[in-house]
Amino acid sequence: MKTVLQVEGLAKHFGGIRAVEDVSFEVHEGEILGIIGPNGCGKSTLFNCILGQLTPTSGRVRLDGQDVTGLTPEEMNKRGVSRTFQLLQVFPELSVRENLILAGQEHRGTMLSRLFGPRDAGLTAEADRMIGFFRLGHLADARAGGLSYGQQKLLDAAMAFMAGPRLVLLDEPAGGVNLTMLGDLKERLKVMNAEAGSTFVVIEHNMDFVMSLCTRVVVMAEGKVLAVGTPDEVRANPAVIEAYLGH
Amino acid sequence: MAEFIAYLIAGLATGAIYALAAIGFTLVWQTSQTINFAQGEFVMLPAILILALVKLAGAPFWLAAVLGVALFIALFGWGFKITIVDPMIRHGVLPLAIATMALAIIMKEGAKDGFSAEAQSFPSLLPAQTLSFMGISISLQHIAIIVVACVAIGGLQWFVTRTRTGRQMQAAAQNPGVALILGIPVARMVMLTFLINAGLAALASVLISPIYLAKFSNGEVIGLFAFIAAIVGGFNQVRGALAGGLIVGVIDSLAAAYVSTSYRLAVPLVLLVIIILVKPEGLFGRKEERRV
Amino acid sequence: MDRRMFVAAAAVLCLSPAMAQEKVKLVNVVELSGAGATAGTNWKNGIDIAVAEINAKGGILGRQIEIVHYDTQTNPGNTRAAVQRAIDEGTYAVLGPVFSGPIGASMQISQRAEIAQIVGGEAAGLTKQGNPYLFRTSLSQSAAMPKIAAYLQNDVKAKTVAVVWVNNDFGKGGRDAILPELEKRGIKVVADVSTEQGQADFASDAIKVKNANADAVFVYLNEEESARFLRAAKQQGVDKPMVGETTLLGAKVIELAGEAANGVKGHVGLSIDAPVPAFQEFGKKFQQRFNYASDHNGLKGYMAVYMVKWATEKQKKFDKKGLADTLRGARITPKDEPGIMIETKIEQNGDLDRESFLAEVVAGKQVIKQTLPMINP
Amino acid sequence: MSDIPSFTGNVPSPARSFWRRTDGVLITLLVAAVLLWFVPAGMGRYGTYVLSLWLVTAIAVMGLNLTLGLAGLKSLAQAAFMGIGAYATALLTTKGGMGWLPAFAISGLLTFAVGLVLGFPALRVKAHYLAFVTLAFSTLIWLVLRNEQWLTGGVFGLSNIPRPTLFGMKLDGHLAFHRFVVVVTLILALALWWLIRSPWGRAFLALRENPVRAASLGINIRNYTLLAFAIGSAYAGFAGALYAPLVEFIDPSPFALSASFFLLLMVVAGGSGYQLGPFIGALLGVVLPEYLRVTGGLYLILFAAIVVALLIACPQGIMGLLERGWTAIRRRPAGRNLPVKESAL
Repeated sequence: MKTVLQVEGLAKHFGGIRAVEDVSFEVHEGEILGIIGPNGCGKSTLFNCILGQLTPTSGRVRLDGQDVTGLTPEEMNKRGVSRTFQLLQVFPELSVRENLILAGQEHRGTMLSRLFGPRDAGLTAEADRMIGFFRLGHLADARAGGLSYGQQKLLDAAMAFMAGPRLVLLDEPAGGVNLTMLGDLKERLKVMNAEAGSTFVVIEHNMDFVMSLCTRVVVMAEGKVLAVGTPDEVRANPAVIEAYLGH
Repeated sequence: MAEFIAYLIAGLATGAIYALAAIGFTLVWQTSQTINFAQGEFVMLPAILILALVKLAGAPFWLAAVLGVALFIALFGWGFKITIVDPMIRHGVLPLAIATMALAIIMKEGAKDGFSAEAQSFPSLLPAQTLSFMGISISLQHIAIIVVACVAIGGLQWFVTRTRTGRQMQAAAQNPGVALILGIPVARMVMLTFLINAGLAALASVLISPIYLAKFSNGEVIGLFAFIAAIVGGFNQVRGALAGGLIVGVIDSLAAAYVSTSYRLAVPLVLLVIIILVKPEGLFGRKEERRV
Repeated sequence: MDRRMFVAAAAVLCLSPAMAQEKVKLVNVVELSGAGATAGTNWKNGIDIAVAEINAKGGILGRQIEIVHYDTQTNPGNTRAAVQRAIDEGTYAVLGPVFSGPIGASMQISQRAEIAQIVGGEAAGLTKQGNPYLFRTSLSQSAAMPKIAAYLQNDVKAKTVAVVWVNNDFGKGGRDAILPELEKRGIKVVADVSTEQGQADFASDAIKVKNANADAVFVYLNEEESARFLRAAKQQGVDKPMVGETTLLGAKVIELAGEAANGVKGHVGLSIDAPVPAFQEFGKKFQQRFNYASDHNGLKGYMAVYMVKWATEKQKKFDKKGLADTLRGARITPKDEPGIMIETKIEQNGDLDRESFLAEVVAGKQVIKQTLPMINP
Repeated sequence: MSDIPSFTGNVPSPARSFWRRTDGVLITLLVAAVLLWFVPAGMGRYGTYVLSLWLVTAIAVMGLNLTLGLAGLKSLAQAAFMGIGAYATALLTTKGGMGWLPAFAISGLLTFAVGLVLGFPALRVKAHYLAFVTLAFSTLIWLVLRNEQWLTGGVFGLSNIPRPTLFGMKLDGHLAFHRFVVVVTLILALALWWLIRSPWGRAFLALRENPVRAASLGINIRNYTLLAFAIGSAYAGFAGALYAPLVEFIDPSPFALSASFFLLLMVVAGGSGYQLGPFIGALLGVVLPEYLRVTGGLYLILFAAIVVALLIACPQGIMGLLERGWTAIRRRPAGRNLPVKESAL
């Protein structure tokens, strides 16, 4: 199995606080990897270090074997890695379609063609396909800010897929989403995984969501990796039960 | 050497005034994210108010001084907070900053049209005497300004760090959310910083007007320098603003002496740009952790 | 749509001429805000006094004066707009502005319209551009500076001089005019100190002047800055003679600088303290009406109106072009027109020639020491 | 789960084309240009001059509206850039003997380049510090304009700046020059209109709304920040290149720091981020004072009070107010292409 992303001994310290300490794991092509752990265990910091929002204190990040440590978020994105954030990060004043076009436009053409070329950078069809896929069709021209929380969450996820990424990092996609919506989201992620062959890394609190979606799970606690394995293996791991599931 | 000391003392005296203005500036910035572009006008107006009370209402000077300062603190401490800052703060920092620019115009033009376009002499509590030793002439007024300003700032520092109310004020400035949970009356504390700001401005006004003369346009330069002082010293520290004020005052004085009088203003500005690029938290400021 | 309607409406309203049949319209375009506000306000107040007087005595050729003041914000673009507006509204003559920059920006417009523009500017360059419609109300700097240089040489007997000037068109113009005059007389400039308009803190400038150790200090600042400088100089123990122009010796400076003004000497053109009864009387009227002492700009504004009155009565009609023609090369005496206050000769290029005075401040009073004759009587 | 559509499969339903949508801004610009071409015919020199001054100011405000209103970069140097453009044009057309058109182009390029250089601090420092850097820059430029008399004429300024002659037409008269200003303004406004509706405009907006998210979508923060700043500055340069021949005289005073503040007030008063906002803002800042000139010095207080009241009542400025009214009438959702962010400096 091909390794897409490789994290080696990653650490991030804020002053005296060790948010992430010596974290290593691999992401294989085509899998859905879950990262779970209690609040404040350093999951989001880990994401931010991988994606260049933060510079890691030590350790390496490799993409397809290439060292990408310390690249900026936009460089990571250009290399086919996209993400969502824990909190909603859509552009509320743009319409749903414009949000999606924005998410894809920098992957098309050049700076000049983006100025003098068509306004939608040729992405309207692609955006509408995404809108249809996430069943936001009736809302295509609505302001993103006016959507319900769950709908915005869907849009947020859709934006991560606009550029046709090979690796998508989702930070708590299920947070605050109601059950119906959650089922929807899960099924769509599975379809994308199966049909487009995208690889996912998902940070989540919602155990059921992770266990039913992911093929492999990394368990973190206090900034360190506690266990790695399939959902069943992790569920059976005594250290995990002690640290996390036990609560 | 004697020459250098003379420049130094003159610079420290003006710097002390900039420090008074800069401290109020940083206080209101910390508690309510108000970038007050009218800060210079805040220093200009109290002296005008006092003179207006003397001339128009015929009050004796001491009474006018007390009333004028009280009136100023009421109008531009309390009034400024509730009529301009409170309704606008929810719209963000920029509209508020722009509103203070507009306020500066209103204060300046109001002082001119309502009182006088002319400079007015302002009585000094000290004689314009010169102390002379070792070939250095030192103005008594300059020394007085330095002493009074330093005492006032020291008192403020003591108040902020040593008293209960002061510490509550600091807490309210640093993390209003947590402060509120701890039962600190945040709104009252924020108001207190506005009152202190107005009080310091009034003090600066009374100190400097005997030398500068009271005039509607005096705020422009003081405002600009208070601004530079606050950034150079550090936006989030009282002692930073004090140091910033003194440094900027001295540098300005030395620039006039040793650089070029026509490019004098450029020196503090270049310093400002260098500080922003190299040490944006200011010489004495705390570094704020970058948030994602 | 709203926007265009508003513009159109605004434009129409602005342009509807004030068709007061009986009145003659005079527009004063002057610095009422911005850097020139103090000078401009004095100028405006002087005009108001003159207009009130003339109107009270039956106006010009029986017509009352309608005076309108437009603020320029000391901004050339706005000045130009205001002068254009004044002309479009049919002003009889343009009064003001006072600062040379705004004058430079607006003088072509009155020239194009062939309307006299009577200004308060003193910068030497203004009248060198061959504009026949521009008239001064005071001596130009190129006329005043030789007198001061001579005074420094003969009376003060200075070999070295420190020059302190304000870096605006007024101060820079004065400095540029006096430097060659000093050089011509063998006086060395040992310190050349530029200060800002509206500067409040003169301590370092005073220290600089003190350290230059010149025989005399030539101070060329506006009134308030002069007072601040004198105070700072006293604090720093500068004990050399201070020599200057009208803006150093005026009542305003004496009032603001207090004791520090004593001993200051120099050349005075227009001053409410000059030994001319009309000047002093104007000073009293001004004080009474506005509750503060006028500077030379108040006198200039006052005279500007009387220049219009004199020339109109001379040509016996309200002819705009004729007004300028009448003023050019004229000689106005207080006997013909008391409001002109002192005999004034208007040169072909719009410069003025008058008597002026050497004065000194003694015990808080300006004392005239000597009367200097006209340059080309 | 049969109702879940396939991801790779085709989903028909092509959306309405962007091009087909009627565009209120474009129509307003074109109609206004035609009106402004004819309106001054009976207005006399003064009215025409004020209209021209309004448009020239609006160009500078448009630029600031791009940097501030759209991209969210706080600049306090717009008047200084206008000064650079005005002096460049004045010097090139008088001492340099150059035609207006190349001087105009050079002014734009020069301010664009200076804007690029000055934009670099914007990348290094936190948002509001850019305002302080530009504040310092603005004052430094003013000092240079004032002190370097050999080049700029110093406090005495530069006079007798010629009005342009283009394609054999002398644009000397007030009406001819006004129409020329109308045409240039229209061209510049249309260029900006195009820019704002292009992917660049979307990227600028993303930059303002949420730079972190924008970066994670592959938007090159550095390039777009510098471009927003440089293009905004170039518009100030263009405005300056028109201002010099309009007034035929320049000195440093209209390009001082307070003038930059004033331009900022106009952006906000008109409606920060709205494409037509700059015209409204400049109307308030240029035409209203002319209208209130009779009030002596009081109109400045009036203007400032209006701005404060407006900011308290509706921080989106006049355009925001109009939009609110329009929404109330039409009862349809607001929020067009250029909305306002209510965020921190």
